[in-house]
Amino acid sequence: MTELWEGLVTAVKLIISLDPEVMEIAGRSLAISATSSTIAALICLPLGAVIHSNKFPGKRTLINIVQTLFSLPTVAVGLFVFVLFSRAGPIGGLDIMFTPVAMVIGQVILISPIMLGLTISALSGVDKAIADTAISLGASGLQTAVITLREARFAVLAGLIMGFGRAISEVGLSLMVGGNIAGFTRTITTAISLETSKGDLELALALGIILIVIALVINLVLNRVQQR
Amino acid sequence: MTELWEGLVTAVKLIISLDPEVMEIAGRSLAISATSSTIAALICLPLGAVIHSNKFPGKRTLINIVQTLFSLPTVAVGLFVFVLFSRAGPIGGLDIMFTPVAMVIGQVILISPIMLGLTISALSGVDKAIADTAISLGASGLQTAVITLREARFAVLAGLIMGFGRAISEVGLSLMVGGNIAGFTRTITTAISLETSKGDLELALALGIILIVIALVINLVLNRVQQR
Amino acid sequence: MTMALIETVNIGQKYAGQYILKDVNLNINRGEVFALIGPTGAGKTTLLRLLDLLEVPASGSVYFDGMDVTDNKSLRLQARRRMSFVLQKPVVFNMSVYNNVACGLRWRREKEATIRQRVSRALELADMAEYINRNARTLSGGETQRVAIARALAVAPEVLFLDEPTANLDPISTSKIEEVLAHIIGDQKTTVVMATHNMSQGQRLADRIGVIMNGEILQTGSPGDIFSTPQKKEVAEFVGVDNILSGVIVNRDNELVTIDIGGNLIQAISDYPIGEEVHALIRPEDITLAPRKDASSARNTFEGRIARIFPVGALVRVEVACGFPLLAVVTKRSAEDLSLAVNKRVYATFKATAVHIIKRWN
Amino acid sequence: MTMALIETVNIGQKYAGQYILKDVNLNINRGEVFALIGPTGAGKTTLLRLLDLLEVPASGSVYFDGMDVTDNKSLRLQARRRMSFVLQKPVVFNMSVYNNVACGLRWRREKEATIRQRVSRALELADMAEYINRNARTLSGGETQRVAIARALAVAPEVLFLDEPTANLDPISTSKIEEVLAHIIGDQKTTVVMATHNMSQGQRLADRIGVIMNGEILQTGSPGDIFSTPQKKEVAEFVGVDNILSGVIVNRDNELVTIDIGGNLIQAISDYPIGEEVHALIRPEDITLAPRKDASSARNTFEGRIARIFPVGALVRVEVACGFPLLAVVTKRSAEDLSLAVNKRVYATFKATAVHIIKRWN
Amino acid sequence: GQQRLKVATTTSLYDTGLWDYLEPIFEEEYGVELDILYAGTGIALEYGMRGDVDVIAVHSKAREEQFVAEGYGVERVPFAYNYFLIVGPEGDPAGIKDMSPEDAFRTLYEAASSSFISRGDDSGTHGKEKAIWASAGYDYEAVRTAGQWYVEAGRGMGPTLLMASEMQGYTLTDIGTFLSYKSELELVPLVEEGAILLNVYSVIAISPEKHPGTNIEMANNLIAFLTSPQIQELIGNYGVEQYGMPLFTPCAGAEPQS
Ligand SMILES: Nc1ncnc2c1ncn2[C@@H]1O[C@H](COP(=O)(O)OP(=O)(O)OP(=O)(O)O)[C@@H](O)[C@H]1O
Ligand SMILES: Nc1ncnc2c1ncn2[C@@H]1O[C@H](COP(=O)(O)OP(=O)(O)OP(=O)(O)O)[C@@H](O)[C@H]1O
Ligand SMILES: [Mg+2]
Ligand SMILES: [Mg+2]
Repeated sequence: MTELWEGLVTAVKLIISLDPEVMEIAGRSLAISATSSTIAALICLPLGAVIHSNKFPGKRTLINIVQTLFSLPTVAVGLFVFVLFSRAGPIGGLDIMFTPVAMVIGQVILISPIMLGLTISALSGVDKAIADTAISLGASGLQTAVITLREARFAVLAGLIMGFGRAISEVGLSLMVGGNIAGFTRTITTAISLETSKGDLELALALGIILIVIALVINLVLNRVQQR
Repeated sequence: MTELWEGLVTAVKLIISLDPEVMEIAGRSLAISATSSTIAALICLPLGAVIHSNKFPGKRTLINIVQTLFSLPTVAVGLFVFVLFSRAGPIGGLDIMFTPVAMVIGQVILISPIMLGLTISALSGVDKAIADTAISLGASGLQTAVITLREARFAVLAGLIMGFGRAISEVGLSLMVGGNIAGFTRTITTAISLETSKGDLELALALGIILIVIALVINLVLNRVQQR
Repeated sequence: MTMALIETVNIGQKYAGQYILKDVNLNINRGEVFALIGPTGAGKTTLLRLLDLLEVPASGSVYFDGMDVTDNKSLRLQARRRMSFVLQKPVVFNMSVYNNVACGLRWRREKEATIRQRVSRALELADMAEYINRNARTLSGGETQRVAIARALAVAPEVLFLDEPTANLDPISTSKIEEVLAHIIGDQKTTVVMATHNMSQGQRLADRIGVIMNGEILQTGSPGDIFSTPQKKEVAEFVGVDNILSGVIVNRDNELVTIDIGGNLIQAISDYPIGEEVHALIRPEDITLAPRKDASSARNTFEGRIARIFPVGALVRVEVACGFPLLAVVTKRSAEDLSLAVNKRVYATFKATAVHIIKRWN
Repeated sequence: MTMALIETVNIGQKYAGQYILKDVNLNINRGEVFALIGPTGAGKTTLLRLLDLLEVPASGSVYFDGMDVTDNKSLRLQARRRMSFVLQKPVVFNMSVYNNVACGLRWRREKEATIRQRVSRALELADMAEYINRNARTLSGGETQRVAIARALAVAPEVLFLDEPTANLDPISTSKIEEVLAHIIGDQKTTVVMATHNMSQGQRLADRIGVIMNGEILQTGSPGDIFSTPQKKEVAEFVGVDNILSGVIVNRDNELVTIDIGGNLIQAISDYPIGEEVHALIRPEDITLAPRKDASSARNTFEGRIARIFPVGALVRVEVACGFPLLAVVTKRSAEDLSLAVNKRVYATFKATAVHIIKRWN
Repeated sequence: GQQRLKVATTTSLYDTGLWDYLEPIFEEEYGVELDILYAGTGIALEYGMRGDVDVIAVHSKAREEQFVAEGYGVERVPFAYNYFLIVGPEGDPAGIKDMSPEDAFRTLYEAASSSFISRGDDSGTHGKEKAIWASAGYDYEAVRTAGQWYVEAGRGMGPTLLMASEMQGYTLTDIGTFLSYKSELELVPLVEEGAILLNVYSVIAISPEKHPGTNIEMANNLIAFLTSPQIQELIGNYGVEQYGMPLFTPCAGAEPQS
């Protein structure tokens, strides 16, 4: 229990002192997961709207598959990306292994099913009359999608936050394809994992708390934006 | 790339041969995450309905906090549970460290915010007139909650699947409080992490594929139930 | 003390800091049919939601069957189980028509057999029996409204609230539903509170009517009272008294008064003294048009020219300019018989008793 | 070839494998006001959705302004940008009233200044200007309907579709909206297609009416035609011809025929030959009641007793039993003058020209 | 951009902090960005075989030799060593204190009452454990399935130590990790002597013949750096400040014999 308390104290100290190393990895964590979340959102919001608003054979199956991928283990995604981009792999020439780029690619693969699935389920709650009304007022397919997403904005945002949360909190993937290189690919979660294996549980807990603080800030910002 | 193919072949072989060791850890993975998902669902569905249908000061903040916890890193939850239940911890006497019980507790903590947050956002999509109609026809608070959840069943189910997916795919927590003990607390994900650290990528990938197959089956079953 | 089934004491409701319903005191008696009429945005729905205990008033108290149910949760549920409500924009649950109608009964823990029987009966009453197995979401507007009515009837409420119950129905379905309502009102002594903008519906079904405008109840009374003796100009306008003339009482002889309407003198029956500023209200259907001045007992006859003619269903509305504008309604047949046409000279006649006098600025 | 603005060729729609609209061939001409009337579930909404290109027909083709828009996505969008639709159950977007009304214009990429001006104008027309900054979700039923109408008007459509546009409105708002519609119809030559169960609304506004029942258009024609010469019994019933008598033509003298209605003889004008089985349709407002048989020119006079009397607005419906049941409508005033009462003996009179004859089983 | 050199290292070596200590010195000297990858022995070797890194630094002699023999590595260069320890609860219920490693294992096996926590992850440490069982005359498969007392953790060194402390069991550990974890643990060293406990760390450059893309030049620089006298001295003193004793004995390219 003392560890919890000390963890909290350490976290506060690190935050207040703006510890440069902590700030650096926190910034990197945020940058990487914000990038992957943005890319995934740009793919999934329109795709989700298209899937939602069209009837086609196999739609139900597609949604099932997407939802199944909610269970993608990070390390499996890490393996997949590794096997793909490693020097010996099919697209190894790009030389992006153990760089933030590989981490972003992995995170996009990891969270896209989440954002896509939750976007579709958020849209499923919108009265069909909303889309009808938009169409009847001359909205194009895209415009209809935008207004429908807007009506479901609370649930859509929850889906985006979930995707971001999954990205910033994952570790298996980052370790596997990022390698936890100090000053280059080390993020808060890989640092937590390092500190844990080094036995510095307080510092690990403190980093966990800092991660949650970052998530909270992002959350508040997104909510502010949504409410406008 | 060959690893991917070999991983697939290995997965199929392991599944077809009903490899006893694989079956055992798969069964354990499923049992643990199904238990924690059920517990979390029993907590979060009613709680979500209560939060959704009541107005109270700080509601928005509460939801923000819940959504922030979407970013809980598994290893941080693991540390938290570890510190709580370890011999030196405040409730160390229970002697549940490195048992499936500790893993279930940790997973419930990890996925409850997810199920709660997504339940609330699923309900946010339901026309307010649904609850009004139910109340005006004499539904009690609980009955109103049930019918409202039922109207949002697609999105509610997506939330439950997300929670389950998070539970069955997480690894940091299971390693930390379960300990990856062969024959006792080893699950598919901890086995994947072990095989990866051993460098047996094919087997790790094969286990990943098996995990996804399990998730798919669960998914189809839940969808079948929902459609009834 | 005779007890009203529902009684409100000074209830009000506000949204966004603004009172949209103010100090409503209303008694609904057991077994009566009470209709709320009023224009769009008057507060009808808001008031029904308070009476049905869907919302808690911002101020004041609601009594049901003698109990204060303003904010006691369990009392409110108990009371609500004795009522049901057909919302203005009826929604159905995403399930079969049968299950929709069965919901209220299930929530009251009725036996399956009872439920089956009552659901069938309610669907028959609403003429929706053949739709029993359809998913309710696929119904048309009018069908949805009828399912909502069946659903409310199925629980055999003591009080039935209806918010524009026939807004989406054609005349034939409307009269069917009105028959059903008349039937349950007569047979089961159900108390009915309805909001309607269809005044003739109010007239046909209601024992008492309340006219609500801008969040205030301006007048309550029997349909006859409301329609023939509105107490305020706004009410008069709303219930279709198209002739509202402002004048001053200039003479009186017992009850018979003479009113000066911008130079034209009208005779009417009233208690108001000489000098009182009043409105003279005349329903257009109380005005007779004739080509010649005839020697009838009617006190008021004015000569004028027809300014406009427009048909409304089986009737024709005729605007006569006779120093002041007068609107008369005659049947199509009479219009043809009299060969009424714009600019034609006619005599408009009405009895002194057909003029209803109210004070101005009240 | 004069081209209809919208033309449908054999369009049909099916849900769950069942045709609920069959082989509809309809031309909507530029600038006309076309009203679809029909009972609940007839298929009015379904047909409007097909015409507005919200749905693709299961069979047949839709032409807009000469182009086949049955299933070409981009042509459909182009065509739809020239239309707008007020849905039967209007929904508003969860944003301010202003933004709701501005949506259609934004989607057409109009300039902000134009948008501001057109939104204000549309809200004024719908009498909703004071609500401009309110969140549209907080509006009452009638207010919501008016916003939906403003939203549809704001885009200045060539074709305006209205599905029960005044279902939730009180009489005063209804006439305001009808005035607005009359105005845009007259001023802007907008083509209007509306579904309504309010027949007098159809009569007031429409150039042409189509009667739809069970997914089929039974008759189209001018309001006068539909109301006075319905061609099928179902249409007659629906448009309020309450007297539908079955009989056989037993005699004819030029155009004047005699019909035997179960022993009672009625005279009417018709081309049908002797022996033809027909329905005789008589509108209740074409029947005069009198205490004495008078020497009018009317061919048909029947003696009977009053079976029932019930008031409807300014009118009274009187059921007379004179060998067969006859329903007459008189004004309240005449009812009083004649002191009509149940069981009283009266003479019911109607002209031969007031009887409309249609063949049975067609 | 800047030249980078990627080194995959085992967690037990990284966790001591030695790499963090040496990295800036090397970067300064050679003007290169040194990327230290944090990985288990198995995956570190895998990275090497696939050419995703330029150098590996591990401690599993047999596998390293195989790695070089298969042509993935240029040469195995030992640069430091220390000893493994058998640690256990202070009370030492099995009574193995100061026994030889083999005898200690035999005692634990016979008693079958106190837990023994094995890494069970094919790491260097796990390899060493297997070697001790073999030397004590047991078939490892038989040990694995001998009973509840033998716990396969399947985890890194630190967590395995935590687990041993929680369960009040015994385990084999490298000294570096043990020292850095000491404050979290209720465990003490019980067996510290025995030739078999020797733990040698070596570096291997990835063969440019297998993977032409690797940075062999800089890899050789790193190896030269690690075996240079000054750095050997730094390694020999590393840990004195923090733990009061050195963690490593430098051995400059030669396999230690004792
Ligand atoms: N998805 C569906 N499955 C089965 N039947 C349907 C479906 N959608 C509509 N219908 C049926 O088609 C018929 C026509 O519906 P429509 O909404 O066009 O009627 P309407 O004339 O507009 O009626 P109302 O006046 O009640 O609005 C109705 O009987 C309706 O139940
Ligand atoms: N949340 C809100 N915020 C502000 N004003 C509101 C809110 N809810 C309702 N109102 C206003 O209160 C007034 C009364 O609404 P109510 O729904 O009771 O009207 P109504 O008489 O039922 O009208 P209608 O005949 O159009 O259904 C309306 O003017 C409406 O705009
Ligand atoms: Mg209302
Ligand atoms: Mg309709």
